[in-house]
Amino acid sequence: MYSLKELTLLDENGIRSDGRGINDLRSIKITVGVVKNADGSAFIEFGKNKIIVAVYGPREVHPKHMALPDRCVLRCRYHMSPFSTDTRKNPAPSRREVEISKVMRESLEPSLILSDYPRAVIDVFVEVLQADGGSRCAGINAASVALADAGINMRDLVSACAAGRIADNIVLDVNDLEDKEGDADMPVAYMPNLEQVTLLQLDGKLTTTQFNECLNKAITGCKAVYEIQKDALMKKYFGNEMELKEEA
Amino acid sequence: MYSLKELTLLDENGIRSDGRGINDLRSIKITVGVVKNADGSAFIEFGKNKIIVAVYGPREVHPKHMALPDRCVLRCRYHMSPFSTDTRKNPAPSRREVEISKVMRESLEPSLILSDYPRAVIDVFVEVLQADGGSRCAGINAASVALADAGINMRDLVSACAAGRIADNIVLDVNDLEDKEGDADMPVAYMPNLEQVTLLQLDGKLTTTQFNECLNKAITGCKAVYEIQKDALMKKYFGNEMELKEEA
Amino acid sequence: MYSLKELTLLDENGIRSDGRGINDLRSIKITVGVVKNADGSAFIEFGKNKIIVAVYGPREVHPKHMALPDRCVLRCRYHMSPFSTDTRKNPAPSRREVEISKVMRESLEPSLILSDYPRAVIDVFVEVLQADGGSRCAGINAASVALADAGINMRDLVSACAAGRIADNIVLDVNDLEDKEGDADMPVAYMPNLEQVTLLQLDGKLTTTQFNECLNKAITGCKAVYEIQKDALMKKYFGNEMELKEEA
Amino acid sequence: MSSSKRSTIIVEQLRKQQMLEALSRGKRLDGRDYDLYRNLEIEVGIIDKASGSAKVKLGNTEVIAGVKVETGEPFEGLENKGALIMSAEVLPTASPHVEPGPPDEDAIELSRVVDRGIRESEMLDLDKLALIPGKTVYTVFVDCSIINSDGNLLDATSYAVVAALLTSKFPVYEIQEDKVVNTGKTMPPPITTIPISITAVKIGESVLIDPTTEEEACMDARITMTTQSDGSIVAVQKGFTGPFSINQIVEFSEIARIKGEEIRSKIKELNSG
Amino acid sequence: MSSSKRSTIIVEQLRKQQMLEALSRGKRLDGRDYDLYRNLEIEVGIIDKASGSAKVKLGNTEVIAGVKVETGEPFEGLENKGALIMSAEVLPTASPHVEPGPPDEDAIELSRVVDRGIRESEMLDLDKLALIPGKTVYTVFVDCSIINSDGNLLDATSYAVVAALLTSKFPVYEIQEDKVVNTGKTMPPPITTIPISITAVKIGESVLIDPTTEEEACMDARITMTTQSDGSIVAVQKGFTGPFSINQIVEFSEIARIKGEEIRSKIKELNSG
Amino acid sequence: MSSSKRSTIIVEQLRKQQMLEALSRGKRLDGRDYDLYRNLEIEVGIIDKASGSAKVKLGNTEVIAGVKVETGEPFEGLENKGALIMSAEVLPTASPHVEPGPPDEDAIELSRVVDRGIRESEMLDLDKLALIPGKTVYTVFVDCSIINSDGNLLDATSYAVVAALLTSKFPVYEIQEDKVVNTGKTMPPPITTIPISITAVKIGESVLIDPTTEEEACMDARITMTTQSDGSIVAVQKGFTGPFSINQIVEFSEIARIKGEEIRSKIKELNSG
Repeated sequence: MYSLKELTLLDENGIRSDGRGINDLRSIKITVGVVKNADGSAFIEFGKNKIIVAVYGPREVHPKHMALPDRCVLRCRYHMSPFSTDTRKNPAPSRREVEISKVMRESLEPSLILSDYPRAVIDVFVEVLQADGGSRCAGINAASVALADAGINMRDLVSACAAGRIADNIVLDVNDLEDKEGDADMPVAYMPNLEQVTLLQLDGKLTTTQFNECLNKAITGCKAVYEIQKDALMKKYFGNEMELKEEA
Repeated sequence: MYSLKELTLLDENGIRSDGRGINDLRSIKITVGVVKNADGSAFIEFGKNKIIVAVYGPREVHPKHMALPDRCVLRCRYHMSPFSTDTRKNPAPSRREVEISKVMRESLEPSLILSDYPRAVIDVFVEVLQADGGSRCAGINAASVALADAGINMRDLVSACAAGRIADNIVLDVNDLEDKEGDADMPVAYMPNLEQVTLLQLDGKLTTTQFNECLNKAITGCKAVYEIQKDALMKKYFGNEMELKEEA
Repeated sequence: MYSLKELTLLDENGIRSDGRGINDLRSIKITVGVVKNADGSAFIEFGKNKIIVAVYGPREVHPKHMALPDRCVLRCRYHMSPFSTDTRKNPAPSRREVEISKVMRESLEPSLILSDYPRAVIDVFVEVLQADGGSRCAGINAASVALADAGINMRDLVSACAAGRIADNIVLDVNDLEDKEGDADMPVAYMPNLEQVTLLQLDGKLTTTQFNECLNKAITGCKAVYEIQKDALMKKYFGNEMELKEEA
Repeated sequence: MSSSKRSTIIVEQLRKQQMLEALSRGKRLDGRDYDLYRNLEIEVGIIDKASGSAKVKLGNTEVIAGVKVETGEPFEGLENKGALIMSAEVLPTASPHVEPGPPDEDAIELSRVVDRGIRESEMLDLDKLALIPGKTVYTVFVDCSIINSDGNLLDATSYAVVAALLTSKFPVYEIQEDKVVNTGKTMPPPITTIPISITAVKIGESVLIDPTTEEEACMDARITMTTQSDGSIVAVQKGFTGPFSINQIVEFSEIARIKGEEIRSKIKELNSG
Repeated sequence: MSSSKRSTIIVEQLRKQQMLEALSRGKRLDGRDYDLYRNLEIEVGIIDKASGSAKVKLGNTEVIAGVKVETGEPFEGLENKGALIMSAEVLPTASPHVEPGPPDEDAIELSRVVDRGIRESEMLDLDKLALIPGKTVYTVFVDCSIINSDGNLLDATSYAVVAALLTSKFPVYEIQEDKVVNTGKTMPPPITTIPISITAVKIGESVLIDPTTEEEACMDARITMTTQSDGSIVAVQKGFTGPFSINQIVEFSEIARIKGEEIRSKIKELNSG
Repeated sequence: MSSSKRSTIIVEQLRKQQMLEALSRGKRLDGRDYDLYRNLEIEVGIIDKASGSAKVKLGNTEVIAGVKVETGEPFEGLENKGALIMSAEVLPTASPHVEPGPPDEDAIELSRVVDRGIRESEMLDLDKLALIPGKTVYTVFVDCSIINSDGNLLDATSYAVVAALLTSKFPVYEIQEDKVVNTGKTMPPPITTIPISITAVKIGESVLIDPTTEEEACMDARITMTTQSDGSIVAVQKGFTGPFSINQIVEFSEIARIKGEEIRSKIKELNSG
């Protein structure tokens, strides 16, 4: 079985099941400002992940006793549409969704200057329309862009990417099949300018050496994602200027 | 199968499965003031439907933030007792009961002068003890009488009755079997003096011509029900006088 | 089957399935002050029952509108750990747990001087780690001690014990097997100094004579439990003095 | 979580004063003797779609019980017995204080105590309601709806359940080739005894049976005792926050037996009637 | 329990005044004629993991529908028919006023009315979706997510469902030795007709089709009528608290037929395109 | 929906000031070194009715874990493996701040992270716990009750689970004529390794292992790392709202390995003892 697994997930030429090399990201596309009613929003296609994020706020907290006198409350909901997965997902929130909502919120919070909005709340709604491996990373990437689109004061963007292990190889950006059949999956979120890790999880076995390699590879991925996030924001806010430059 | 259905639901003499002709209502009996603690109440037997309605209010709203400064809030609960149906009904409210509660409330609201009771609430509790076809119409009829019994200021009574289609025939007051096996069911609620439709739903196919016929037949039914509603109220409030007149 | 039952539950020498005579209590051990964060607490081993009780309060009520101007609110939760029963118990509260929480609260309330703490609440949390027959009585015994440990003003302790019937015999302190296979089970709680019954339930058949015998036997049991409760409190609060006395 | 109740203290105190003052003269506010039940009306067979049904009026308290008989799996550990499942809902019609929603602790206690009386008396011989041992048995649902509430819901509900069961007609199922088939015939249920609950409240030192809402609002404690046809006691429940002395309990057990027999006679007439 | 809604009365009154003033001049606030739909864009096949999917933009209202086909037990009483199960969630992304949580009465009505149009038209021939009669049938889930809300969710959702079903590819199951096996092949779903819902609101005495959020905030009543390909009416739902006259209903039934045919033509192109 | 927490800001600031001041002198408020665990007591076999059980005291934090072994259906996609199901409840006994009710996001994270350590290390060889492939497998419930809470619930719960599993006795089931039968015998569970979690918090730039409630109240971020017997890392969870630098993570991974081995030795003694 082991050889079969190696064969399927990574061939002798270092080519993965979806044709990528071990250091390749899947294709990523981010569109800013896709939800008309929201204060900020983004749509990300990350491999086969399709995720929409809408941000509402800063706005008044309900119920009021939840407000904080010295800073803004951040709330986050990660939710999967019933049609987003291979077999239909029950629409009620699962324990997995509750945990991901929490780590996602905690990965975004360090990037926000919440003290600028005392007594208010910011809501981040992450809807997974189609799920592939790495939906929490993809969701964080879109959410950070959507928060920027909403004009929230930020210290940095948050960029997220997983790395993992297939047999003895550390690979970048684990897809669905690799997540299920591979040997380890480590989602990481990172603030590239502040050089700080805001999300770190691991499922699966890694030696100490592999752990370090995996962490560094994930961060390389985060940095690559960061460029795409910036481009998406530039395109919305300075789209015309960019085109002019390109023409020039 | 089609001929069998016709045979069962409507025979060659135009007689329906329960012995009625196509323009006949089932037997209807309304008793006013049956729930001692309620501000208004009514019990209706409509065919095999047995429905009790209690009205509480106008009264204070809890929680207070639900109160409206310029008018009264109307709330309505349509609920089926576990023993009301052929197979036992789970007592938790179904999606069907939620929808019927909503359309029932919306069908009653136009008849009430809610601006007379700002910051208050009126609760209408509709309990189906036994369900036959047309329980929502029967419930509306009892509810309107119960609201009158509670002394709420009203523009008109609301009278409800369904019409439907069996093969090529438009029939009045669809029963349980006809609802399930027939070709269309259209419940209608109507304010007879204001000549306004306050409930209109349709399940099943009707040509435009049949639609008009069905609507008109249902309204004829509503008008007949209206007389029974008035009688029931007269009997409670002027019972003695009526008997005197009859004797005279 | 009847003879088999008699044989199992009570042999010809009056010896019960667990080796006790008909008037014997199971072994009982109470430890006071076992939960560090609580205002009062106790751990009881009563036969195979292992129950921990923590008391928090008197403290502020949330939500505030639940506060009473003239006395303290008493709340009680009886809950079984999933591993406490023979087959795993679903952690969601069952209807049985809701009823026991209620009768337990009502059995403790007469012993407390709740008017001494207006606008406050006292919470009694009863966690059954292992359940044997008689867990509600065991829980009451621990709860009353925990309330004393919390320094709540009390009129008396509440002591609880069941009695029951096996064939023609009234037996003290029904265990799990006897509860399931025996003919009657009567849990009783009693304030020994005030001579008042605060819990009385019965499942199973008793003639009037048996009923009186059963009630009296249960109360004898309560009185015996009372001594153990007192000792446990003495040991915590006057432990050194007691040891000194013993040495002396 | 169980929690003690609130109410307006001034009104509560005034009401209680008035009540105690009347009781000190040996009178209940509605003029009844301490051991007198209110007017009891029982109507059966009111729900055609149910296998059995009853409407009970006890004073102004009004309860409907409906029996539905289906087939289902037996309970664990009771593989060769029919399953009896009881529920009670205090409808929001019943009083201005009822909120619609899942049953609260009072409604849960109510249905569990009523259930206990039926179950412990073995009124329904569940051994006769197995079909394929360990796999399929009769499932008997008894659901109660409290329409109007004026005290002593427990006894009114209990009588409704007993009357509905007693007068119900169970479908006859047959086993044909390992499958359970409804024959379309009906049979009387296997009844062995008639359990009757009697409830009293203690106000001060007075013990009053069949309390009204007004009396329950002033009660210190409540007690319910259910006897079966041979006079033995099958279920007891002390309720509310006050205590009873042993004497009060023993005396009440005698009242419960005598009053139980009175009401049992009345209910027995339903079947002969 | 169903309850009528609140809003700030001053703002509500001002908005309605402005709206009525415009309508008195025969104009809607966005300049449309009374019987004109907003721009309708439909994109299909957007969710690879679904058997069918569609995104509908109706003005600024945006809805995604996904079709999942699995096997399961038939519904009781419908043993030889496939099972169709529909749900709709108004996502909290859709507007500042949506709270995450289980569907409220509006969302339940929405999905039930959309469901009714599909079901009563027999768009999907469920008789062709049985596998082992009485035991295993096709279970067709159609789930809708409202992404952005700007009025007339009902029609937008309905069109998304119709487009997703119409363009979906169902897995082909086979029965091998009493077991249901997914062959890995796909087939077009058994479509018989195309139901189209048309919704209008009444403000004062004006009847406007395809209302925006702004118009819905001022509406007195709402009506939805669904017609199928042959022009017959298969589902109607009057909504909100105001009434309609008989005339208004009859006139609207004509509009629903004509407008329905327009939109049906547009949706038919999806399959040929 | 996940939401950030509140607390009284003045108290919070003062507490944090005091904490930082102590840490600036290299001291924790309870006098411990940064990498020192509190006193750890483990008692096993405390619940006779469970297949395995353990009580862990870590300082004043106290947790009980119970193992129940039953048979059931396998999980989808894992047809030939036993099923492991873990839950944790922070009992309302544990602190004045716990409300009874369904688990909140903290309790869900807690049980999921503990679960992940056990599952990813493959401590329990689930391949050996199938019975009838695809139909019946061992179902192993591990339920945890947090009795008293004084910080680092995650490690305390994790140790309780490991100790309870390690010392449990599983029933031996046999397949007799296609049916699963409990033989009444027991066997040791199929254990392959011992996963140990180590948790630290970051306050300012100090990283402290085994935090107390007081320290958690001041933390900027939390990290948990689980190693198995061969020293490899099997699960990581960064928690709370602050970040870590890469260096801090790498340094902590070394601490987690060393401290993990210390605690593993302690837990191994349970089985030989």
